Amino acid sequence: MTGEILVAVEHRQGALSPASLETIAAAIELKGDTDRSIAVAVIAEKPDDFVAQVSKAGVDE
Amino acid sequence: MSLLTRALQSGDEYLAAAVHPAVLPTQRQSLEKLLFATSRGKRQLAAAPYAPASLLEALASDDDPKVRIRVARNPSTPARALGRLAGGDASTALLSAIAAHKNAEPAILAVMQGMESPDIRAALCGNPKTPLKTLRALLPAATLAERKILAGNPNADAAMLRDLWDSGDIYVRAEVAAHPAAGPGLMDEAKRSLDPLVRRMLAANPAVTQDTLVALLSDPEAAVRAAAVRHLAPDDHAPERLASDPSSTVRRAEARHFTLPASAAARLAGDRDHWVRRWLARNPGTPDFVLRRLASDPESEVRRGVGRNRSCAVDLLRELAQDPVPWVRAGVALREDAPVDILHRLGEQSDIDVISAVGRNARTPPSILERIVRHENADVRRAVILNKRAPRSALEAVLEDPYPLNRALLARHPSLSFADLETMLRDPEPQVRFTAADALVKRPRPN
Amino acid sequence: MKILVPVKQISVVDEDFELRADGKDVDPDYLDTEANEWDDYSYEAALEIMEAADGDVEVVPVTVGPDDAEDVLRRCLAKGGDRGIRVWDDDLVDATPAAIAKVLAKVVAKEQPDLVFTGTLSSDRSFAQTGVSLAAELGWPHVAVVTGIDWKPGDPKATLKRELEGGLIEEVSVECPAVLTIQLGINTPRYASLRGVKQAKEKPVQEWSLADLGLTGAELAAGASFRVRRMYKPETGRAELIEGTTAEQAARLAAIINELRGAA
Amino acid sequence: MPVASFQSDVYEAAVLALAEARKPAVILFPHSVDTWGYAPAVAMRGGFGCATDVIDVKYDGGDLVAVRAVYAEKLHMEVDFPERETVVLTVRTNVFKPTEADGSPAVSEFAAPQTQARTEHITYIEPEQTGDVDISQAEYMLSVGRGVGEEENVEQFKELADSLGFTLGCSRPIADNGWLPKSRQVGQSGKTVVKCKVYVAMGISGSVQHMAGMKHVPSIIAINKDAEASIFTIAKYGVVGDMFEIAEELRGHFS
Repeated sequence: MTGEILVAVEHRQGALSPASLETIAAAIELKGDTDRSIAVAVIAEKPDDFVAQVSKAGVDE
Repeated sequence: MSLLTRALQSGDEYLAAAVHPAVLPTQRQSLEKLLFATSRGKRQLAAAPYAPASLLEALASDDDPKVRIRVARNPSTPARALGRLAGGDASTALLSAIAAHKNAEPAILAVMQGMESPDIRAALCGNPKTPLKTLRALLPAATLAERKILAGNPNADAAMLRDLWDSGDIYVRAEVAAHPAAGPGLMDEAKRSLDPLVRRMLAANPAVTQDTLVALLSDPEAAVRAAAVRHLAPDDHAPERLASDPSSTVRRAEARHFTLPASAAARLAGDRDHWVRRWLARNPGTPDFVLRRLASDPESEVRRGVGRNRSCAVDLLRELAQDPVPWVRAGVALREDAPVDILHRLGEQSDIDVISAVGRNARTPPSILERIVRHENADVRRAVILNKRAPRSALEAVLEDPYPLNRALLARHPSLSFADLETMLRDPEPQVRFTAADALVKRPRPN
Repeated sequence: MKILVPVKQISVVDEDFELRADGKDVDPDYLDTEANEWDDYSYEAALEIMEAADGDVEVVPVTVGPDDAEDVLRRCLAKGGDRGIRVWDDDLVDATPAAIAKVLAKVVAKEQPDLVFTGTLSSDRSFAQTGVSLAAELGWPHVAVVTGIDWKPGDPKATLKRELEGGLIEEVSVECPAVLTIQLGINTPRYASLRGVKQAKEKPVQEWSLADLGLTGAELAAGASFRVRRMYKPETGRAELIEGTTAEQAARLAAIINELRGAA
Repeated sequence: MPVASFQSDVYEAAVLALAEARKPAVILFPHSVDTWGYAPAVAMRGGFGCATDVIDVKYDGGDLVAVRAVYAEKLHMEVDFPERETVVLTVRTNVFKPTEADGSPAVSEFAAPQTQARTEHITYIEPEQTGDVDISQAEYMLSVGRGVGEEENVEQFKELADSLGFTLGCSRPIADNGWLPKSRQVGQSGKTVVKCKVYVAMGISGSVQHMAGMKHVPSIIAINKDAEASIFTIAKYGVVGDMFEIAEELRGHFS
C-alpha cells in the first residue's frame, strides 16, 4: 500500500479550529495497522504558531 | 354534481378520502378502488392523521401487513377496527401496537395478558384501558422496567401498589407515592421516606391528606415544600410564612395559590424574583389593589400577566392598552371583555401581535377585520381566518391566500358559502381540497 | 443579465421502509418526493435581485431529474421566472454530485448566466458538494454558505456575507460570474399565489438529454466521485427512547441536556 | 501572498499543489463551513474521489471505505472509490475524539503556488447580542406546542426554559392563540432556527409546517404523550410521557 494520509487543517483569526484535531484523530484511526504515514498541512502565511498545535502523537510530518 | 361523483370523476384521492365516511357502503367500494389502487397509497392513508375512521376500518382488513400495522398505530383508529386487527394472524408487532392503543377495548387487552413478548407486556402495563385483573396477572413476572410502568397505571389498586413499593427501586416508590390509590399506609411510609423525590411525589398525589401536606410544608427540601403548597387547601395554608420562604421556588408556588390572602399577596408583589410577581399577576385570586400595583411593574411580562388576569378591572385594562410594550397591549387586545373602543384603537397599530389579537377577537367589528385580513403577514391574516365570528365579507380577501395552510384553515370557517367551498375543491394544495370536501360533507345541504 | 438557479427534487424515506434489491438505496416505493428546502431560499434570493433590477435580470430554474421532477420547476415558476430547464437521462439515476456538476456546467455553458445560486445542500443526501463542484468544473470563483448578497446587474463583484461556525459572519467579495451556495435563513421565501400556480402550468420547460449537452453516460460514470457499496439502517439511527418513570426520564434528560450543552 | 483568512482559490491551489507533489492516498478535511467552500472543488479539479460529512472511514482489504449518513440520518451509506489514486474526505465534527497526546513530527515548508484570489475578505462581524429574542439565532431552544393546553400553562414552560438557559419557542397554534409572540413561532411562516444545536420539543406533534423550521437541528429531544407523533421520527432522544410531569421533574434538575 502506498500513499500517505494528508490532513488539511483549518484556522481562523489566528486560532486552529477544534475540528482540526478531530480530523487528525480520524487520520490516526485510519492509519491503524497500515504502513501509511500521516502528514498535516497548515495553509497559512505564518504557519509556525499552528505547527506546535498540530504536532500530535502519531503524526509523521 | 355530488361530491361522490366529483371525487370519482376527478380521481382526486383527497376528495375521495373526505367523502368516504359520508356515503353508502356500496358507494364506498368505488371510492376504495381509487384510494387503495397502490400499496404505497394504502400505507400513506393508513398512517395519515386525517384518515377518517371509516377508511381505517376498511384498511384494517387489508392483506398487506405493513398497512395493517400502520392502522394499528394510527391514534384515530376506532375500537372496532382494532378488534378486527387483533383477530386474524396478528404479528407480535401488530399486537403490541394494539396493546398500546388508547382506543383498544379492555376485553381485547385482557386476551393478551398471557403473551410473553416484552413489547406487548410493556404496552399492556402502560395502557390506561388495561383492566385491573390483567394488570394483576402481569405483576408476578414483571421486570423492574415493567414495574415502573405498572406503578403509573391509573387502574392499579392498593394491593398491587404495596407489592410494587416493596419490590421496587426509588423510582418505583416515587411513582407509587404519587398514585391516588396508594392508600393511607403507603402514603404514611412515603411521608417518612428519606428520599426527597418520594416525599415530593407524595405531595403531588391528588389523594394525599391535608395533614400530610401541612407536615410537608416544613420539609427541609424546598421542592417538597413547593409541591405541598400547590395542593394545600385554603384552611391549612400558612401564607405569611410561605410568602417569606427563603426559596424562590416555594414563593413562586405560593404566588400561584388560589386563595392567597391580601397581606401575603401584597408582600409577594414586592418580591425580588420576577417569576414570583409574574405568577401573582396571573393569579385570579390576587386582590385588585395588588393587581394595580403590578400593572406598573418594571417587568413587562408581569404587566402582561395582569392584562391576562380574568380578575383585571376594565379601567386597568384601559391603562394597560396604553402600555409601551406591544406584548402587553396584545394581551389586552386578546380579551373577550375588551371594550370595543379599545379594539378600534389597537386595531390601528402596527405591531403584528397586537393586530393579530384584535383580528382574533370575537368582538372586533367587521370593518376592522376587513382591514386586518389584508395584512402582508400571513400570520396576521390567519388571525382573522381563525376568528369564528368573522363575517364572509372579511374573508373574501383570503379566499386565494398565497399561504396554503391559511386556505386549509379557512375551509373550516363557518361563514364560507357553499360556492366558496366548491371552488376550494380545485385548489392546488391537497390539504385544502381535503378540508373543503370534509367541510362540505359535514355541512347540512341548504334548501 | 441572468441568474441560473439549480433546484432539486429530494427524496424522503417513509417509515419502515425497505431497501432496493441491490441494497444500495431505499426501494423507491418507500420514497416520497418534495422540493429541497434550501432551494426555496436560493430561488427567493434570485427573485429578489430580479425584482429590484426592474426587468434587467432573468431568473431561470434548472433541475436534473426525471419527469416528475418537473414539479419543482413549476413550483419555482409559480413564484416568478418565465421558463425552466430540466435535464434527464436514465444514466443519471444514482449520479454523484460530481456528475451532476458536470451536467450543470454544460447548462451554464449554454445559458451564460452572470450568477449561479444553488442551495448549500440538499437534505436527502446532504453532500453539500454540487454548487462548489460546479464552480470548479467551470473554473469560476465561488462562495459557500452565503447568508447575504449585495449585487446589482452590471456589478463586477458581489459583496456577500458567509455564516461561519459560532455565529461569526464574514463579509467577502467575489468576482462575477460566480457560483454561490445559499444558506437557510438568508431571506423569507414567498408562497406562490394561486394565480401564479395556474400561470406556471403554461410556462415553457426545456427538456435536455445528455446528448443535447454533448455528454455521455459512460463519461459521467467514469467521473463518479464515489461508488455506493451499500446502505443500511444504523443502530444509532433511530431515536433513543428514554424509558423509566417520569422522574427517571427527567433525570436522564437533564443529563443529556447538560452533556449536549457541554459538548457544544 | 496574504492568506490570513480563508480564500477558496488560494486554499484549493495550495492543496492541489501538495497533492501533486506528494500523491497522498487520502486528504482529510474537517467538515466545516470553510471546507464546504473548497474541498469539493479540490476533488473536482484534481479528479479525486470525494465523500463529504464522513462519520467513519477505514480500509477494507485494500479499499478505502467511508460511511456517511443519508435521508435525515435514517440510513447510512457506505461508499468506496474504485480506481482513484487520491480521495478527498471531509470528516464530520464531534465524531472523532480530538487527539491530545503531543508528538514531534518532522516539519517542512511547502511554498504555496502563486494564485490570484478572486474572492476578497472584507471583515468579520461578531454575532449581535441583542436583548430582543431572535429565535433564528438561538443555539438552545425549548419549544411548546398544542399539548400545553391553555395560556396559563405556557408560563411554566417559560419558567423552565429560563432555568435551563434555553430560548422559548412554540409551534403555530400557540402563536395563533396569542399565547406567545409571533417572533417565537418556529416553522413555515415563522422562523427557521438556523443556529439551533439542541431543540427540546414539548407537546409538539410535528406538523410538516413546524418540522420545516427545525428538522435540521442536530439534537432534537421530543417529549410527547403520543408515541406515534411525527416529531419522534426526527428526534435524537424521545420521551413518551406527560409534558407537564416531565417539566415539573426537569425543573428540579435546573433550579
